[in-house]
Formats: sequence, C-alpha cells, structure tokens
Amino acid sequence: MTIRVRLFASLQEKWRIDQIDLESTGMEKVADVWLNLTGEELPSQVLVAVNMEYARPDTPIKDEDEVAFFPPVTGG
Amino acid sequence: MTIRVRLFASLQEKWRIDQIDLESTGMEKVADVWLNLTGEELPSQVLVAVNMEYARPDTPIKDEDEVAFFPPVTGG
Amino acid sequence: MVQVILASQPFDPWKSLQTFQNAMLTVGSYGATAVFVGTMRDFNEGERVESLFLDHYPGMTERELERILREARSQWEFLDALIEHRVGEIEPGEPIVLVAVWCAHRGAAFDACRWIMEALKSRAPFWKKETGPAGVRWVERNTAG
Amino acid sequence: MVQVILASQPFDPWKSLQTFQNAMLTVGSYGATAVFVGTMRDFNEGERVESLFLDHYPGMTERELERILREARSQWEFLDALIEHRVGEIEPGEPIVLVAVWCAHRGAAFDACRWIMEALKSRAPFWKKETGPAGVRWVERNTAG
Repeated sequence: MTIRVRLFASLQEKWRIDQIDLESTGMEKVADVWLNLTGEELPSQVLVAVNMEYARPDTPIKDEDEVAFFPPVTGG
Repeated sequence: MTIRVRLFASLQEKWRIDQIDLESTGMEKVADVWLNLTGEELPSQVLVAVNMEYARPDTPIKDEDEVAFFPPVTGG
Repeated sequence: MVQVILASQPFDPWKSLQTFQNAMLTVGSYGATAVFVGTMRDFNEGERVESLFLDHYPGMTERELERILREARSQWEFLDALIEHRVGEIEPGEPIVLVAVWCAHRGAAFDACRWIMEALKSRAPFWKKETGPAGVRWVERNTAG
Repeated sequence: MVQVILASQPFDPWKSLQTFQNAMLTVGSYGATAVFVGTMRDFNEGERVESLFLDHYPGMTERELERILREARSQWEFLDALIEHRVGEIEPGEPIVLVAVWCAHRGAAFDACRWIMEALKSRAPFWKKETGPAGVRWVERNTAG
C-alpha cells in the first residue's frame, strides 16, 4: 500500500517534511500513518484530511490515498 | 406664534402642502399643529419631528419651531 | 471621520469605497471592513418596478444619519464609517444605499454595519415611490431585515 | 455562479467586486449585497507585524471554500457569491480575504456573508506566519468572530 502524506505550516517545519510517499502494509487508519511517519501518537490538536476532505484519526485509509496533517487553520 | 409646518411623501400629496407657516396662539403641542392645519386628529401612524428631531404628538412647541409630519420611512 | 453622503446622481459603491478608504484610512490600521449595498431591483413583492423616486427631508435626513453613526460608535469601536444614499429618480440596477464600517476586528464590523443599516431603514427620513405597470404608489413600510 | 479565487498577488477588493458584479449579475436582479474584507494590520494582539506569509493546501483549499459556498447556498437563497483570498507573502495594508454575497433581500445577505466568513476562518486550510520585531512565528489560532 502506498500512501501520499502531506504536512503543512508548523508541522511541515517541525518534521521537515512537505510531501512523502509511505509504502507499508501495516496502516489501516489515519492515526497509523502519523505513527508510521513520526514514531509518535497523533496529537489531538492536529487536523487531518484524506483526499482533501476533513477526516478523523480513525478514518480508514486505502491504497493511493493522500493523507494530510496540519495545525488549526488561521486564514481570513 | 409662528410655526413652520412641513409635510413629506404621501402626506404632502394628500394635503397638497409642502411647507406652510401657521400663525396661531392656540397651539401648545405637536398634535395641535396638525389639528390646526387639517381640522383632523393626528393619525397614530404619522411620524413627527420638531426642528429635525423625532418628537411625539404631545411634544411641546414654541415660536419659530419647524414641525414636520411624515409617513413611516422606507429608505435603504 | 465618519461621513454621510446624499447622492442625487447614480453612484458606484465600489468606487466610493475605494475613494473613501484611500482618503480617510491609514494603511495597516484596519483589519475588518463590513459593507452593505442596497440596489434597486426590478421586482418588489411580486410586482415589476420600472422606476423609483426617493423623497427625503433635507437637513433632517443628514442629521439622522449622523446620529445613527454616533450611536453606533458609542456601541462598537470603529475607525471609520461611510453612509451613501441616493435621493431622487432611480432606475433598476442602480445602488440605493451603501453602508461601510472599518474596524480592527470582524465581529464589531459585522455587528455595526448591520445595526447601522437596520437603524437607517427604521429611522432615516426617506420615502420610496414606485412606478410599475399598475401606476405609481408610495411604499408603505419597509420589509423586516 | 459562485466563484473562488486564490490570489498570489495583491488585489483591490473593490475592483474585484466591480468586475465580478458586472460579469456575473443581471442588472435589477439583486437587492442586497453584503461584503466582508479582511486586511492585514500592522499590529496583532499588541505586537507589531511587519509581514505575513499565508500558506495553504493547493487543491483542498479551493475545494473547502467551494464546499462552504455550497453549504451556504443550501441555507440561504442567494444569487451569487465570491470568495477571494490571498496566499503567499503579504504586506501590511494589503487585503487578505474578500467575501461577497448577492441576494434579493438584506437579511439573507448579512447572514450568509457572516456565516461564510466564520466557516472560512474555522475550516479553510490557510495558515499565517507572522514576521515581527521578535522574529517569525506561526499564528496558532484565529480570534473569535
């Protein structure tokens, strides 16, 4: 399974990752992707999107999904 | 005592009066001016202003006041 | 420097905003601008409207609009505000009223702009006379906001 | 025909409104236009701000803004709506966001414009990074409306 992972804003700077393709068979939900990427639990304030729609840590993922992690939004 | 009376919008058309100076000693309040002008009681939906500030039928008037009568406003 | 303008000729609200903002506001001082524009429609309550005449009370209308802006300023902190209102003969598609408020933050801008507009509709001495297929009639009351 | 624009260069909101309105709206069809413009201030929470960088999620940002407009349209009847939002490097005094709604009546215009703006602040994937005298910092959360 290949998951495209994207980080934005302060998360992108902290983890020094903009975009990366993760190849792994052990990922079933969004939280697994974060764990796989960082080795840490997904912090509660981090927002997540799957294929450009808001999702939750327990949202299931499938091959070729784009999973994004970002801090609270501050536009406008 | 001289009171300048002004009518606006539909009242102006109905009474065919735009502006008139009433000379009379018998007027003490706004409602008296209307009675003096039209011979009728002041209708409850008519709005009144004295010297360009909203007033009430029982607002006292004095020499040289400008008293205006108009229908509900419909601007904006 | 709040401003009240009665316009006897058609005005472009977006151009008025541009001009007022450039002349009156300091760059970087305001974070939130809320604007309302009322435009003459060619329909009102299901009836076609061909033209509109806007009567007002010269002198009192300006004063009442200035009172409204002063009252708004005592309720919300704003840097500046503008009211522009047409008088006289108006054609469909022409703007009737523009209300704009410049604030530091958006809550005050939205609240003040709406409050000013509702106060204007309920208190400012303007009267509309519509011409339609059935003839000429004075509009008797404003619709609720 | 609602429209979402992400602008990488400074824009004049009043000119955008003029252009959009002339291109998209039928003369006489709309009676009420409510507009909000958010502009970059040179102060934020008591600190001087020298410049701002606005990050976004290309693709998702546009989609989320379009979803917001669709949701607004299911709640209020409006003829048209426009969202324009800056991305990239922004200087004090430059507009950040423009939200405009064209309706038949003013209640819906005010309500929809404010709702869209609050939805944008809470959901649209944008992130601000401020540069001030103390250095560079990501803004952590938006202020309440």
